[in-house]
Amino acid sequence: MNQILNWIAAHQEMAYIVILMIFVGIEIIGKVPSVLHTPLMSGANAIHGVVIIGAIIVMGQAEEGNIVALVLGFLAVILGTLNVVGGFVVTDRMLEMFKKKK
Amino acid sequence: MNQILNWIAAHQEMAYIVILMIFVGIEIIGKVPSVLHTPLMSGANAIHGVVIIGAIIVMGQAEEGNIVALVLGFLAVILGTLNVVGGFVVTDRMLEMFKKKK
Amino acid sequence: MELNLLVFCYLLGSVTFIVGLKMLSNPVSARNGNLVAAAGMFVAILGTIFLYEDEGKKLGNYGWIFSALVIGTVIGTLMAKRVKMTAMPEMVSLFNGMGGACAALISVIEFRHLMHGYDPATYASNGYSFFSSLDGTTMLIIFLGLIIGSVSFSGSMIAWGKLNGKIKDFAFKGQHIINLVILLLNVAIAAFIIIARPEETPLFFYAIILLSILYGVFFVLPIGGADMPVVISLLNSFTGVAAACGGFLYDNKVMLTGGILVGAAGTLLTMLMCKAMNRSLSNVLIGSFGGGNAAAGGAGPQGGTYKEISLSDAAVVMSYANKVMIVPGYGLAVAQAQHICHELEKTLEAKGVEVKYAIHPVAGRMPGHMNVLLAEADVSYEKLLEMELANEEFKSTDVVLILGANDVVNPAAKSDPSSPIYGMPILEVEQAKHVIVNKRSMKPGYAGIENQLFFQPKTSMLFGDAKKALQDLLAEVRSI
Amino acid sequence: MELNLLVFCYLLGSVTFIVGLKMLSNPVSARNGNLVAAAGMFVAILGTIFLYEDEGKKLGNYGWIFSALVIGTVIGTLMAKRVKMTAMPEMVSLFNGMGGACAALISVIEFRHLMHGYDPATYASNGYSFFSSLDGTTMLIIFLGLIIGSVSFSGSMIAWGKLNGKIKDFAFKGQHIINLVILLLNVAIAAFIIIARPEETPLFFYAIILLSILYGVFFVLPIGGADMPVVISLLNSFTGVAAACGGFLYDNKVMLTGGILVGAAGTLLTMLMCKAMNRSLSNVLIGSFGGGNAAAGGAGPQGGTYKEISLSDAAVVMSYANKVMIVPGYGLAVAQAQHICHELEKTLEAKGVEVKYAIHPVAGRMPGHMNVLLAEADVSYEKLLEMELANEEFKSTDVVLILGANDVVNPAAKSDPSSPIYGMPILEVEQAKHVIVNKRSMKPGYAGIENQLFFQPKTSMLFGDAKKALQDLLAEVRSI
Ligand SMILES: NC(=O)c1ccc[n+]([C@@H]2O[C@H](COP(=O)([O-])OP(=O)(O)OC[C@H]3O[C@@H](n4cnc5c(N)ncnc54)[C@H](OP(=O)(O)O)[C@@H]3O)[C@@H](O)[C@H]2O)c1
Ligand SMILES: NC(=O)c1ccc[n+]([C@@H]2O[C@H](COP(=O)([O-])OP(=O)(O)OC[C@H]3O[C@@H](n4cnc5c(N)ncnc54)[C@H](OP(=O)(O)O)[C@@H]3O)[C@@H](O)[C@H]2O)c1
Repeated sequence: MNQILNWIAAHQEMAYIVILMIFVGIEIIGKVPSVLHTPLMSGANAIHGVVIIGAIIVMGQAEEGNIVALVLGFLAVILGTLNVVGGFVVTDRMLEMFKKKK
Repeated sequence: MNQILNWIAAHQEMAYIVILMIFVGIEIIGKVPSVLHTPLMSGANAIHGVVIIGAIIVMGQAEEGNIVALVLGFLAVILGTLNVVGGFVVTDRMLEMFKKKK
Repeated sequence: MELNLLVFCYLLGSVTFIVGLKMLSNPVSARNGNLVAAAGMFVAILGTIFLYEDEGKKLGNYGWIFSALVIGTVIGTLMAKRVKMTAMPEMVSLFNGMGGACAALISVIEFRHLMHGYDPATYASNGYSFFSSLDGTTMLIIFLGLIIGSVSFSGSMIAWGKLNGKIKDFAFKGQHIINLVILLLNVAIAAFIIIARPEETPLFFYAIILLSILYGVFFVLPIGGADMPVVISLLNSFTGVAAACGGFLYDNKVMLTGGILVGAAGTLLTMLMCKAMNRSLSNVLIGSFGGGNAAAGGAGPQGGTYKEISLSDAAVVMSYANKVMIVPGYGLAVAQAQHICHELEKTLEAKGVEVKYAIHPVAGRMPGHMNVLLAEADVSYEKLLEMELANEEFKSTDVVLILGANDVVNPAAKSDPSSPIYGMPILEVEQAKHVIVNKRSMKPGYAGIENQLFFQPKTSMLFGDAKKALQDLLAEVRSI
Repeated sequence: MELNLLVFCYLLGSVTFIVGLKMLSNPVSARNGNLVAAAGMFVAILGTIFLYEDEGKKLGNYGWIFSALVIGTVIGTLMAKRVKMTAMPEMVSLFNGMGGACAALISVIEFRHLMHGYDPATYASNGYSFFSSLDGTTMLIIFLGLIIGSVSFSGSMIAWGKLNGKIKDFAFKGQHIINLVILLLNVAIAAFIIIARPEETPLFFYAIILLSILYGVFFVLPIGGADMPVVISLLNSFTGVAAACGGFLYDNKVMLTGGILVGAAGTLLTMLMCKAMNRSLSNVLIGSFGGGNAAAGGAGPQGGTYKEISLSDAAVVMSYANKVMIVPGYGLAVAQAQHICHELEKTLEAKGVEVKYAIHPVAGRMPGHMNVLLAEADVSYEKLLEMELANEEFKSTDVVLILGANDVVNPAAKSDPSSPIYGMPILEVEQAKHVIVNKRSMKPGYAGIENQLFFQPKTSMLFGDAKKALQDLLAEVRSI
């Protein structure tokens, strides 16, 4: 209990940011019409591709000789890019279908 | 420009908290029915009474001899309390009117 | 350890504010929402008093603090409990002003604190520089809190006076320019202090207070009294921002988040209020039709011919109707005729007539005005129909009795795109068989425009003050 | 300076994510919302590459980074562009798995980094303690990212395989218990490492990876293939949380906020999806009716007598109708009959029949399935009516042609409170004059329940695979 309080106090701002973000996340979805569920899921999928930034940092910090780190980092960046690029492109394609053709 | 960036970087977490809070504030109001506008305004009014916390801190830190600080702080705490207590009570009274008498 | 607990209290406070406000925006949960926020506030305040410490030092002066808290609580509760229902907005305005003043005072004390008890001699001996070590940001925030808090304070006081009827609308040509000049001057002085830090700093500082108060007064004075709810909501969000400044100053998260929350939500709410009246915020602030009631009044009786109805005829028509709908408006509120209206309703019901009320969301002068008014007179909640429901029931209604309402039943909102209220949803009373309108004259209402409804064959006018007319009508109904 | 700019880039990124997601939840702005979020991501990535520094050191290995980016971009774009419209959910699942794997890999690398290139000898010479200086929180976050990321990865792969048809539903008794055991074991090992820090840490660490992957597989395997969209949405929010763990690890705000945003929004979205199908999340995960399609199928033909219609009769009825409404469902999708359906529509229109489509929000197996399917076959958007609109038009419709839909036209949802789909809004096809139902048999659909509609006098059945039946029908219609 004490430790949890300690932790919250030490990461006060983080705690606020996380909690506020949860509120934002829940509120902005609100009443989305069900035809948009798939594109929304796909768009959110692309957004969590932001994890690629971690991969880039890891990759960029790997030492020259450390082959394992280099290879793993390389893989991580590729996977992250797939997530980001594929996610946004596929979402765009889906939404193209929904637009009114007039 | 440079200074602004500096400032944002130095107060990074604050900036996030403020921006996220603005989103939260805007989103949670959403589509409030107009009969609730007055109680909502009144409730929000009570919430910004949180400024009383500043007044309490100022008051509690004033040195014994510093009469001006003591008096101003005293006044600030009274005003803040009025805001908080009056605000919540008045809101409650208003909302009492709206409840369905069954 | 205790500080950690305080952080947690604050976090809890922030969350309850958000949850409370969220609940407040839904009719079902509103009342509990208010309580949730109040509980969070309580925790945050208690936490501050007992757990706060700065550089290892706890707060002192408990005697002062608690007496101030008690005084504030007693006065605040009494005021809030005693106020008449219809005077609620002015009460909110008053409390809002208190909050603004509190924020401004904090800035003053902090400034004085920075100046170590200003004394020209020590000041000079320090080489005029004893806040050279201070960073501009802190100063900026002190000034922001001061200016916004003061404007909110004086503006709220004026709004309060206006709703009280103690202060009259007052506008002169070029006022907006003067306002702008005051504001710019204020900003200029603040910037000057922050950048140049001249010898006369304290003087300039107090000049800012004065100018800010003045600005608040001039800002609100010209706005029509009926627009005060919108102005109060705006000032409310100002105070929120001022509170947030305090949060920055003390690096206090609950003040920061609470203040910003109110600042953001209040701004949106202000806009929503304007939208409900089919107006824009700038329109309200510049006062293009809010203040012009009296001036436009003369244009009234040009629309055609209208017919009057005698008290006894009105009583007969209503007594033999199957369903009567009452449309209350601002006139009912000023005449304080809600109790006699409830009497009439009961008398008619005793005669077997079904009586209901059609409530327009912006009838009266504050949102929810009619609900509050009729609740005060003990009208049961089920009899109050919201606009959509009422519009459906008008079709099966025999008599609509309009009591001091005007704009909210004006068909121009539907049919005349050039009308300033065009697009506002209205109560479609023309669908009923008969319409009886009670008001004192043919003068227009808040929006200052004519109402074609009064000239339609279905409509008959029953002139007179609402309270007086209802008393007479009630006597006639009873005598049938 | 550059770091400050990076902070700003990240702030911008976070804001665009919020705004983008907000825009995505509104049909009008959805497409731009996606672009807004993509732009923010671009800025954040570029910023990281060129501005990031840690203790004054910039990133290196640009060659590796850019080649990985290029490879990922090319493959990702190609895959996303080539995929068939109806295979979208499996594509999303695949990309989601990539994200999860990326998060897990980061944890692995960070762990290895903490272990300074694990080597038993150095480890022992360090007194088995070279992360004794490490605080538990960092370890905790590394494990969280690892576990959640791995589960998300393997779960998504299984979901992908299921939608592909490559992996079949697979459940055995007590599976939920085994899942629970795996999960608990995982948590226990992680806790053990954090608290006891034993010699064999790396071994245990890799055990966690394995167990997590296993858990993901077992978690998704038993869930009915048709429920995969819900599962993918859930795993999507998992990956969000895993990304947020990365944000904690590097104190990187854009990862943190982006991850949490998706975590929160994704969880809500998952619940909304379930609600649209009138089910609860736990119901989907435990698979109480999702997996039982085949089993419940036998219960079909007990409801009464139904009548069949011949191809030529159906063709005549439709050709001489004024208005025909087509209700597409899952059967149309599996039969890939959308193109031939569009043909039929054009042929009928050429004969002067008005043809429209009635689209139920959960028709098919993913939200928006029918819109996507028909858009692929170039059916014009104006012909697609949403449920509310369609329900109004049925009254004036002569013939409703149901193509492989079942649950979405089941009147039990309105009339039978004991039905598992009770309360779900449905397409009220009975209001039309005739109803022709095309499916292969009397077997039930997704919910595994019987449909009384098929036994009503108005309804006639046209058995056969949707594609085949439509081809034959088209030929008949043309020959009239
Ligand atoms: N609800 C809000 O939040 C809010 C806030 C600000 C503004 N507004 C605006 O206020 C208006 C409200 O519409 P409304 O129909 O309620 O009021 P209204 O349009 O202002 O009309 C009120 C009518 O009551 C009559 N009246 C005044 N005193 C009376 C008395 N003692 N006895 C009998 N009649 C009396 C007046 O006519 P005579 O002078 O001929 O008697 C006047 O025409 C809308 O335009 C709305 O936008 C509303
Ligand atoms: N949209 C979503 O997001 C989503 C996600 C998960 C679950 N769901 C659920 O899926 C259901 C959707 O309803 P629905 O009416 O579209 O589908 P359904 O109720 O699953 O019925 C589909 C019908 O199509 C027939 N069919 C199958 N293959 C066919 C073929 N080749 N040719 C002709 N007919 C064929 C089947 O009958 P035969 O076997 O007799 O041919 C079956 O009765 C709802 O219960 C919904 O809750 C939807």
